[in-house]
Amino acid sequence: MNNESIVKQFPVIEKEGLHYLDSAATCQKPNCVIDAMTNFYKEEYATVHRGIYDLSQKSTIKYNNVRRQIKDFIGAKSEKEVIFTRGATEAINLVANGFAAFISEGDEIVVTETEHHANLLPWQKIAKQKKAKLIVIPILDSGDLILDNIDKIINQNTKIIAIQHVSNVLGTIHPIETIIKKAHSIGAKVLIDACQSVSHIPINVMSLDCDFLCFSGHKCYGPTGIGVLYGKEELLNKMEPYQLGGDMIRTVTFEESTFAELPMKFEAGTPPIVEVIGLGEAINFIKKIGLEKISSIEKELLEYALKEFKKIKTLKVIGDTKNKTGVISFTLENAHPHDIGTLCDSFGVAIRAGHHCSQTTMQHYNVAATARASFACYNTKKDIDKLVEALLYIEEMFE
Amino acid sequence: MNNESIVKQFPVIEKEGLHYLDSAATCQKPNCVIDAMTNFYKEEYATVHRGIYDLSQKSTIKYNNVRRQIKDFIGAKSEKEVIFTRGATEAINLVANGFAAFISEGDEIVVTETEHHANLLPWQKIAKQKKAKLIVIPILDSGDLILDNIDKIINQNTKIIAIQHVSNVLGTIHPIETIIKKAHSIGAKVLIDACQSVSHIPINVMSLDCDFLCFSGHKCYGPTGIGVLYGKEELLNKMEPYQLGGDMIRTVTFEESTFAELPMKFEAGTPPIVEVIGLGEAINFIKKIGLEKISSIEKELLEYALKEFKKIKTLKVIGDTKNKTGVISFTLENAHPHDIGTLCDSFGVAIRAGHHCSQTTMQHYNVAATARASFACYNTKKDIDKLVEALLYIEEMFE
Amino acid sequence: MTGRDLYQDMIMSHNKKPRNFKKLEDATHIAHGVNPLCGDDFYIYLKVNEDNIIEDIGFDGSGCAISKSSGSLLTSSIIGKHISDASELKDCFIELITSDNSTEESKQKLGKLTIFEGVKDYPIRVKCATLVWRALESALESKVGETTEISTE
Amino acid sequence: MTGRDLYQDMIMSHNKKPRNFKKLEDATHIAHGVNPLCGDDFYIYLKVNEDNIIEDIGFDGSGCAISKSSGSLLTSSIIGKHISDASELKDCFIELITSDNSTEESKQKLGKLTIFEGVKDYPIRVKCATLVWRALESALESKVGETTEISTE
Ligand SMILES: Cc1ncc(COP(=O)(O)O)c(C=O)c1O
Ligand SMILES: Cc1ncc(COP(=O)(O)O)c(C=O)c1O
Repeated sequence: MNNESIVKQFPVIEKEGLHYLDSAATCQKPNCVIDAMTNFYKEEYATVHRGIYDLSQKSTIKYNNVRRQIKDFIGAKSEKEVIFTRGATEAINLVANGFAAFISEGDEIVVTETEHHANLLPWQKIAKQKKAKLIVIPILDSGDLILDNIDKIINQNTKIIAIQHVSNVLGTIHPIETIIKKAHSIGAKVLIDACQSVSHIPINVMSLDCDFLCFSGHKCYGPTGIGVLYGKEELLNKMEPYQLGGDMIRTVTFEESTFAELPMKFEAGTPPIVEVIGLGEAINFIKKIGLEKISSIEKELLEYALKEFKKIKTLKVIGDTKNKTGVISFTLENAHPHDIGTLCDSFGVAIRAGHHCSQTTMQHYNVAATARASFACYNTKKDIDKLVEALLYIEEMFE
Repeated sequence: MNNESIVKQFPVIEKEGLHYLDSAATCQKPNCVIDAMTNFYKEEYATVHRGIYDLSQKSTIKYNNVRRQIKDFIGAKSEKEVIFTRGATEAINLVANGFAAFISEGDEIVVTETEHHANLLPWQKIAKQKKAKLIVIPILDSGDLILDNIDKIINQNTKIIAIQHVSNVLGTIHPIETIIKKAHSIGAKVLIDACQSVSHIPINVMSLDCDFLCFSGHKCYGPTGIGVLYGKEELLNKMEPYQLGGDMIRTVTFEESTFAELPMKFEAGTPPIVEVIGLGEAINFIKKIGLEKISSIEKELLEYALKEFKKIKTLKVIGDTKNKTGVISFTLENAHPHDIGTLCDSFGVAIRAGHHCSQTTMQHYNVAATARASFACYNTKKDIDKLVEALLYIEEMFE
Repeated sequence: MTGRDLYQDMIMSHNKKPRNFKKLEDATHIAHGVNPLCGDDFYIYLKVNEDNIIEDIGFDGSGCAISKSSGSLLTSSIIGKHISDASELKDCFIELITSDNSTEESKQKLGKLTIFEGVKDYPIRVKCATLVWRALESALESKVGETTEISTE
Repeated sequence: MTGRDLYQDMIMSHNKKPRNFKKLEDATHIAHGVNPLCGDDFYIYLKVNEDNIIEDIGFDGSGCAISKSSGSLLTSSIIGKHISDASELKDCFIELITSDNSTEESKQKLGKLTIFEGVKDYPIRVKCATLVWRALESALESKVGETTEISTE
C-alpha cells in the first residue's frame, strides 16, 4: 500500500500497539500541523486585523493566506466566500439562522434519512419556527438514497436541501451533483455537509455549483476549534450576520450599527487565529500527498476490511453500497456494539460504538447502535488484521 | 519588580528587541500552555464524550477536569454552570439569544457607555427585535460610571444589565458589586463581561452573585478558539439551546428532538478539545503565580508608566480614574494614533491604535482613535522605558 | 487491567441468561431507564408489599452485556429485601463504581456485585453498569402505579 | 526598512501643511472616504470643466500622516489634468502599494508619489495611503452633483 512515509508523520499513530480506526470521529494530526501551531505560538503569536505592529501584521498576512489556500482548495470564486467558523456545527447553524429569513409557512426543507444531527436539528428548528415542512429523502438498506421520487421530493415548495456528501455512519457517497442540478432547476438552494468527504474525495464548489458547503478542521488532519463555511457571495450578502461583536462592524453608535463586508461580516470576535494557521498546514499536508493517493489508500483498506470481515460469521455490515468511503458500520449477532468497543480497546483497537450522532440512521436499521471502523491515509492492513483478531475473539466469547 | 522568572516562561516575550504592550488585545502564552497542547496532540489526542476506547476516555477525563478547574477558579457552584464557547463573543451572543425569550416590548436592557462591541451589538439587536430599550450608563471623563441616576437607570422595566467588569479601552474597574445588588433588588439579571478582568483581578461568581459571566481564553494566557460562559444553573435551564447538533441531544427523530442536560445542552458539536486542555493549563499558570502577584506587578507597571508619561508634554491620558488595571489609552497632540503605532513598532514596541472595538468610547471622548498600551505579568519597566523613548521621538518628529 | 478483564464469567453468564428477565404484570413501581449514548434501554418492575418488602422484581429491555448483567445481578440481590435495604445497596453499588471511597464494609454488603468494580476505569461504561440501578432509584422514589423515566448522559 | 523610514520629510511636510486642504464650494464631484478601522475620514472635492479637465481640487477631513500626506500629494499631482490621466495615475498608485507588479514606466509617471512605496510592507497602513485615492476613484465615477461614500475595510 506504500504509506509508511505517511504513517511516520503521525505521532499518535506511531504509538506502539495502538490501532486507531476512529477517523470519521476525528483525525489524528501530522507533525507538520502540530509544529506549525507550536511555532506560531512560540515565535509569531499576535492578534489579527487590528494590530499595526509588525507581529500582528505578519500574523494577519498568514491568517489571510490560509483563506486564499482554502479558496483554492475547494475551488471557490473569491476569498469572500470562505468564512472561518469553529466547526461544521457552527457553520450549519449559521446558514440555517441566516437562511430562515427566506423560508415561509408551507415551504419545504429537504434532508436525507442519514443526516448527522448537526445537519438535521438546525433545520428541524427552522422548520418548526417557520411552519415549514421537513422532508426526508429515504435510503435503501444499502445506504443509497432512493431518488425515484426525487421530482416529488424536490418541488416548487422546496427552499433548501441540506445534505451530507458522505454519511458518517455508512460511508455512502451521495450523488450530490444530481441533487444540486435538480434543486437549481426549481430554484432551491443546496448546502453540502462535506465533513466526511473533504479529506477523502476531491471537491470543487464551482463545478459542483453548490450554494453552501461546510466542513470541520479536526476531521481533515487539522486542529479542533476550526471549521469552514463556503457560501456563494450573493447569498452570503443577502443573509443577516450570525454573531455580533468586534471585527464584523463598520460603524457603531448606540442607535445603529452597520456591518463589515464579507467575509468579516460573519466572523465576529477574535477569530481562532492559531487554529486557522493549523488548518492551513493541514490543507498543505493533504495537497502534498494528493487526494487521489489518499482515496486510493483508503479504498484499498476498505476492500481489504470487507474481505477479511467475511471470516467473522456473525458480523453484519450495515449499508453495503459499492459507492462508499472508508467507513464501515457493523454489528455482531450476540455482542452489543458497546461491548465490542470496550473489548476491541483491550486489543489496542480504537473503534467507535453508538449512534454516531445520527439516531435517524439507527432508526432506519432498527438498531440501537452500531460499531464503526473508519480509515484515514495513515491506516494500514495491520490495523484491520488486529481488528479482525479482536472481533473473532469477541464473537467466540459471546458464542 | 521581580518577575524575571515569569518572563522566562514566554517565548515571544523573550524575543530580543520586542516590547509587547498589547495584552488587552491578546496575551502571549507561557511554554506550559503551548506544551500542554502540543503534547496532547502528539500523545493523547482523541475525541471526547463518545469514544469508548482508552484514548478517548482519557481525553474525556482531561477535558472534564478542566471544567472542574474553571468551576473552582471562578467559584461556581456546579460544573453544570460552566459552558465552553469559542470565545467571549460567542458567550454573549449565546446569552442574548437565550435571554431574548424573557424580553418584551418596553423592557429595558442596560449597558455602559464603554462596552466592547461584543457586549453592545448583541443587545442592540435583541432590543430592536423585541422593541425593548437600550439604556446606557454614561461615564465621566475619568472613565468612571456616573451612578447618581442609577435608581432611574435600573428600574422596574430593566430585565438585564450587560456590563464589562473592566473597560478594554480605559482599564476602568467598574463597581459591579453595587450594580448587581441594585439589579437584583428589582429582579433584573446581570451579565459580567470579564474579558479584561479574569486574568488581572480575583473573581468569585458566587460572592458576586452575578447571573452570567464570560471571558476569552486568549486574553488569559490560554489559546485562541476557546472561551467560557458561566451562568446560574436555574437560568441556563430556562434558556433555549443556542446551536443545535451532536452531543447536545437526548433523543432525535424527524418529528421531534429532546436536548441533553447542562452543560452539554449548550455545547453542540465536537468541542474545541485541545483548546480546553490549553485553557486548563493557563488557569494552572495563573493560579501558580497568583492573581495577587499578577495584579501587583501590573499595578507597579501602571504607576511607573503614568509617572514616565509625564515626560511627554503633548501626551494626554484618556480616562484618568484611580481605579484601573494596566491599560492606558492616550493620544499625542500632533501625531495620529496610527502613526504612533507604526512608529512605536519601529522601536520594537507593540502597542495598539484604533477604536479598540468600542466606537462609543471614542465618541465619548470625541476622538477617532487612541493609542493604547496594556500590561500583563510578563512586562517589565524596560518595556515602558522603550515606549517612552519612542513617544519622545515621535513627539519631536511631529513637533 | 484491560477491557477484557471486565467481562468475567459471571457477567457473561448473567448477560446470556439474565435472571428475572420479565415484565411484572402486577408491579407497584415501574421505571424506564435509557442511556441515549449507547441505546441501552430497560424497564424495571417492582412489586412492593405493605411491609415495604420487594416481593417480586423483573426487568426487560435491551442493552450491552454490562448493563444487562448488572440488571440481572441487581434483581437477584434485592428480591425479598426491604426497600430501605435495596436503596442502601444501590447507594453502595453506585459509590463502588463512581468513586474511590467505597469502604470494606460496603463491599461486603455488595458481595458478588463487586465484580463490577473494574468498570470504574471505563467512565463511559459506568453509565451502562449503573443504568438499571438508577432506574431502581427512580422506581423506589416514585408513587405507586406511576412509571418514571430516567436518562443517563 | 522600519516604520520610521516611511515617515520621510516629504510625507511629514505634506502632513503638516497639506496642499489644497480646503472645501470647494463649486465642486462638480464630491466623495467621502472613511477607514473605519483607524477613523481616517476625508472628503475630496473636484471641479471638472467641460473639457474634462480638473480645474480645481480640494480635500479636507482628518486622519493619520500617511492618509493626509497621500491626499495632499494626490491633489497636487492631478490638478489641471484630464480626468483620464488622473484615473490612470490613481491606478498606478494603487498598484504601487498593493502589488509587486508596478513597472518602471508606471513609477516614472508617479514621480514623487513613489515615496509611498514602502507602505506596501505595512498592510494595515495601505488603507491609509489609498483612502483618498479610493475616494477620488469614486468621485470620478459619480454623477455631477452627487456625493458618494466609500469605506476601506
Ligand atoms: C471587554 C471585552 N469584551 C469582549 C471582548 C471580545 O472577546 P473575543 O474577541 O475574544 O470574543 C473583548 C476582546 O476583544 C474585550 O476586551
Ligand atoms: C457528516 C457530519 N456532519 C457534521 C458533523 C459535525 O462536525 P463537528 O462536530 O466538528 O461540528 C460531523 C462530525 O461530527 C459529521 O460526521
